[in-house]
Amino acid sequence: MTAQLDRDEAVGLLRSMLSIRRLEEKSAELYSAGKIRGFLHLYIGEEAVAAGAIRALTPDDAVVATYREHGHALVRGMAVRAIMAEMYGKATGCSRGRGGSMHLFDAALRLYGGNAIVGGGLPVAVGLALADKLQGRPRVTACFFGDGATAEGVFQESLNLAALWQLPVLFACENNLYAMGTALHRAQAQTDLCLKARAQGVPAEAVDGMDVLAVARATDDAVAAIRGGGGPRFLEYRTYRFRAHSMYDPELYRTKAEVEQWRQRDPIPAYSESLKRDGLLTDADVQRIEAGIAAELDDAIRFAEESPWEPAENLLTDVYSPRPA
Amino acid sequence: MTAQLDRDEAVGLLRSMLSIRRLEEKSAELYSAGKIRGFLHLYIGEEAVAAGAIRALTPDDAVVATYREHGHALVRGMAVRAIMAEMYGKATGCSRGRGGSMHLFDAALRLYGGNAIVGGGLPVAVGLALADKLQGRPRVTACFFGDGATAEGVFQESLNLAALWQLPVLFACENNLYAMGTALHRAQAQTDLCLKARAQGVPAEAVDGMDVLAVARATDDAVAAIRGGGGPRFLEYRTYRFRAHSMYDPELYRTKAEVEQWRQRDPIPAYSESLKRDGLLTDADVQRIEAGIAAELDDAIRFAEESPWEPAENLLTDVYSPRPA
Amino acid sequence: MTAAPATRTTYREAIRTALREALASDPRVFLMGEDVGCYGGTYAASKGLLEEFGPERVRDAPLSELAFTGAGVGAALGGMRPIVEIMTVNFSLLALDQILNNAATLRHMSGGQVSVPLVIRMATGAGRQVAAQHSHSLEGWYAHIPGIRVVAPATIEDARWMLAAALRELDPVLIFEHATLYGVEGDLPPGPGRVDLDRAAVRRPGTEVSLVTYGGMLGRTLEAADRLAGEGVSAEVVDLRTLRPLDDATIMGSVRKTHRAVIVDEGWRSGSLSAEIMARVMEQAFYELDAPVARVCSAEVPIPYPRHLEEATVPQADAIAAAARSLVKPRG
Amino acid sequence: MTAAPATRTTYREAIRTALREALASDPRVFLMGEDVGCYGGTYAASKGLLEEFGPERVRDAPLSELAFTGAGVGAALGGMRPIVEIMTVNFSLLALDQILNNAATLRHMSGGQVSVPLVIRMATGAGRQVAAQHSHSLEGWYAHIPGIRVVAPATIEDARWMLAAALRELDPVLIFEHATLYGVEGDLPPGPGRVDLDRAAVRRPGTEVSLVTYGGMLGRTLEAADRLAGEGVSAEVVDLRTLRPLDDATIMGSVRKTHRAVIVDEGWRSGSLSAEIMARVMEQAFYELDAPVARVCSAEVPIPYPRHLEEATVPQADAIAAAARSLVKPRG
Ligand SMILES: Cc1ncc(C[n+]2csc(CCOP(=O)(O)OP(=O)(O)O)c2C)c(N)n1
Ligand SMILES: Cc1ncc(C[n+]2csc(CCOP(=O)(O)OP(=O)(O)O)c2C)c(N)n1
Ligand SMILES: [Mg+2]
Ligand SMILES: [Mg+2]
Repeated sequence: MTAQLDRDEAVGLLRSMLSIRRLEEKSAELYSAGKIRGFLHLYIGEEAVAAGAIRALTPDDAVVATYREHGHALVRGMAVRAIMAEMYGKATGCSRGRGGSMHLFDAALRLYGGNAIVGGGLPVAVGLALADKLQGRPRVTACFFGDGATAEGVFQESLNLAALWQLPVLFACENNLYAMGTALHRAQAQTDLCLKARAQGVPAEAVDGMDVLAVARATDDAVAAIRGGGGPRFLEYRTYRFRAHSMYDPELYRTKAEVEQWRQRDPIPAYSESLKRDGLLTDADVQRIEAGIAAELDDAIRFAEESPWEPAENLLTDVYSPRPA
Repeated sequence: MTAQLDRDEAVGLLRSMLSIRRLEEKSAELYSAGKIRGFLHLYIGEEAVAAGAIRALTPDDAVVATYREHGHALVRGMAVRAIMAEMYGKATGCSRGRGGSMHLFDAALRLYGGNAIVGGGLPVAVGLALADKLQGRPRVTACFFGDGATAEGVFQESLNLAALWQLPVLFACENNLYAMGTALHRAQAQTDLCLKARAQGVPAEAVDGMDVLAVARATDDAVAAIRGGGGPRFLEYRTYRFRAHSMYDPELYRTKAEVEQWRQRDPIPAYSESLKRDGLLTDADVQRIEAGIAAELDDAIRFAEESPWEPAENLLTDVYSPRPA
Repeated sequence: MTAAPATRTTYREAIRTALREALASDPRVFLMGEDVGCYGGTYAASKGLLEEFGPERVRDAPLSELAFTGAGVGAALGGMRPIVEIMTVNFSLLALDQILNNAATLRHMSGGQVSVPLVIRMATGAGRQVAAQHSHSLEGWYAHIPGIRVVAPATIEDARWMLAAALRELDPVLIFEHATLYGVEGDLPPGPGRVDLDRAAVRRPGTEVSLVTYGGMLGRTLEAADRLAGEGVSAEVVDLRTLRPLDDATIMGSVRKTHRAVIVDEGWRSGSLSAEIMARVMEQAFYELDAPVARVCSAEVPIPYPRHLEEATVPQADAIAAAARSLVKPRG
Repeated sequence: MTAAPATRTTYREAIRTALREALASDPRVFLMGEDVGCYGGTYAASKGLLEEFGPERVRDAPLSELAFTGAGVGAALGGMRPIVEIMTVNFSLLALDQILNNAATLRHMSGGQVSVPLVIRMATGAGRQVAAQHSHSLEGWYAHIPGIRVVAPATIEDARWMLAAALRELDPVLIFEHATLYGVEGDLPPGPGRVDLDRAAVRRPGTEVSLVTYGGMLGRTLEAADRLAGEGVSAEVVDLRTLRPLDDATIMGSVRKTHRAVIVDEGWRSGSLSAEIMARVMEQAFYELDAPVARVCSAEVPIPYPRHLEEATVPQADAIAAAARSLVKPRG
């Protein structure tokens, strides 16, 4: 498949994954330092999914994500400054600091959150797609959610609506095998998630979520089918989170050995090696990319540090819209 | 299959179906006369399901039903008097008149309603079965609901819980092809309901709900499997309601011809003829059964007419339980 | 404008006319809910609209209150003006997560980037003997949620015009239609009518006691005022119209005039909207009061089926008049 | 009883002890909810209980709030004494249909034939910077529902003993644990402690103004009372403990003594429980009041993430003291 990507695209995937990884590693540090607070959910280990999937979308398409969405925002094109300032809670953040880590919004990027109710984004994505269909716009809405969300009733309801009305939704399930501390097989009797999608009339496929090219290929195909008017698609990206669920989680529910095993399949080094093997990447390239990312991060942190807080007098602004004239 | 039933049982099925039919025909009249009020949902056309299915249960088992549950209450053993008085709203009704047609309860019969929230009974049935499992009682809980309920998220959630925890629940889906005015194929992209059950790990089978013997056979098998510790089962009874959804429904959503076609498959005359062919029933038997039912109904109506209302001073009784000592 | 004659119509027909007008005048508007199309609407409010506007714009939804309400949120984000119909307020609990955690919240939480111009209509209230899972009055709950507006058309005129006003808002508006009102007949003054969602209305002026109510209780509150008039007690009847935000100015204006008030609210007494109104009168007009504000609410009980018990549960004209009387002419 | 020494413990540990005791002493009791087992409980309240009691009785549930709450209703009908845990009050909206339409209703609607001895615990409230979908205080809504009881343990003692009292009830009891309290340390007097779910408690006696509060706001209300004492104002602090039914006698007893009251409620101001309390004071003690009852509540806004905005949203000791002061020493 690297054959189908030109060099810039192929290296771009690596850059995306690395940017997410470094952003999140830094975020964890900043959390320990008390700069980022509340809930912080890291995506480390799952980067291939956002990196490989979101590039299949055009700027007109829409993205709905969860509380574990720094990677999605970044790949979608959000500036690191806007993300970092949001995690700091500063007025220059993408959501003016009000949302924090879990609620990254950017209307211009058509990123509709950052939803922290498990499953809460699913029907919203269906509605966004319905709006597109009713207005005859050839857009796709990609909705990201976890394996845990597939147990919520709203998952089935949303897939049914999308299939019944043949709406352009990509249901992008990030199956990292756990919902907080509950392993998928302890949460669901039937663990083949594709069956659940098909039972609602949504064509479904599973893909190796640790392989960024497999992700890209499967997502390209699904998005093409959806954009072609074929109705919704479900993709199960099989992945794993290397870190705790959130910064509070003592990880009592899985063994170090299991985590270690999955770390062997870290999507970044594997892909990086394959690019080198294919002659598309040198060690110098990697250094340059890392340096660029580090500089961007430093800049973003400085920006966040120096940014102002939203004045408390503005607390009630935007509870309601200004009244139309 | 009549071979497996003795004559009494075989004729009993007919009697059950006829009792439901006559009770409901009379209820419709009483509704027009203003004696029964509120919502009244008739089961006419679907009698083979309740008649064939509930006999598979023992008195220790439990039944959870919907607002279309006169038939289930009757077959479960509720006295016509108690049903009729409840529909009148009299203090002698099974729920002291407070519930009316939609909320027939009888703790002694382990009939836990009469639930008028579509899908509302499903998790309750799961919990009843969980209680049995935890207490080591070899009981089965049968939960009746319609095709419409399978679109509600709680359906998937409930089936998953039952399958995950291997609970003794019979999910008894009365697929009469409509949820109010919405045909199944206009409500769901995937109309094979068994697929939805299997996607939650619940073994599923469809059965002709207009054939009381087929219903009885399939339910016997399912209940045996459940009671044997095999976890939940899903049965889709394919049936049809001959009358309007409720007494308000102008039936704009289906043709007279469609209804007429299904009436050709009325479960009662077909079964009655087959019993006669097998020499298990005579015209005189039928007359005797009808007379018995008519007498019981007359008596029940008289009882309901003469019964007192619950005094308004008791309005607040049983909002809370008496405080334990 | 020359005074055109009023039209004789029903509340149901007024809602249907409003829906038809909305669909006809704005291509972004569509109606979505259970049985709004083929069935003609549970209360026949949308009868004929499917034929007129087609299944894309009069969209029958499966039994999935949570998902289709959430789809309304998404469609609103996507530039449409969805009207979601939930059959009955008791079922709306299934959709409450989307209403509170998304519809009401997204604008503020996103720093003002997105808005959710969603209208949700639903039937509320008792009076049809449909018992404890179909009869409650929970609009007071919704009036607690920042980010949404809540209205309750009590008259044919409001049934006719509030929808258009709601569709002009950029934020979610919930419209509560009392289930007993659909069949009510009356005169509809020629339009376009009063269209704001901000002000309460004095439905009957009076001087000695304010009866503050809304929705399904307006009729019997006016009836109580009639009876009181017969006894020489002049009652003013205030119809809140908008339950969130409350129109404090009109409420307090009335209380400052009469110095006494009775709140009539079909919600269960404890924690009903009546409590909020009493709290505000306490805060804003305490020193104007000649007597404590009283309230007539529903008994705190799942509403039973038989007529006599249903009537014993919800406020009746007698009880309203009695409460008013006891403030104006205290015993002893 | 000889006076045993108090134990130093935390709110979290007190809840865990109560859970352990309940599981150990009654085979009908089991705990069910998301991550109560393997994970150890979102707030670590149930840590270790899975190991102690096994997966049948400490039952991890999938993300299915509606179904597992409904299963709690069914298990209660089937003779068990389930304790359902819902992680956070915002998620409880997904389960509200089962709570209102079934748990609260079945007993009355069935003519008293069945009862639902179900305990539901959930975390509520702001203060941990977890933003607009995890921080609200909706216990006031639940206090509106006939057929259930609602309690809010504000102290370590109540955290320790209210669960057992709730399990003795035959009707559903909702227990709201404020998310900021779990880590609070304090002394637990030797048990068995006060176990009723009926009475409010005077946490600090005073004579000039009553501060009425509950749950997560008790701490800062006591702090406000301290400050007021420093200024020579004697404030009485009433902890409601039970939000439904409300203990009118204790509330009115305090108001009749002080003639002034401030209600402190973390709920959004309009339609919060504070309004109901003000309404009741109006109804029952109007002529005792020297000033209108005041309230300090949360701003009506989805709770924002940054600490300064979160603090600006919810009641603070300063604002409580100021409200009390303005009643006791009116300006001008
Ligand atoms: C409705 C709801 N219930 C519970 C939670 C608490 N919670 C937050 S994340 C989470 C696990 C979700 O797992 P999954 O969907 O697999 O996504 P992941 O975190 O693994 O990416 C839970 C239980 C919530 N936010 N919303
Ligand atoms: C949650 C909920 N939504 C809507 C309704 C209104 N309603 C009552 S019955 C019904 C149709 C249900 O259809 P189905 O489950 O197929 O059962 P049937 O009536 O055909 O027996 C609807 C929409 C309800 N009672 N509860
Ligand atoms: Mg997961
Ligand atoms: Mg049906």
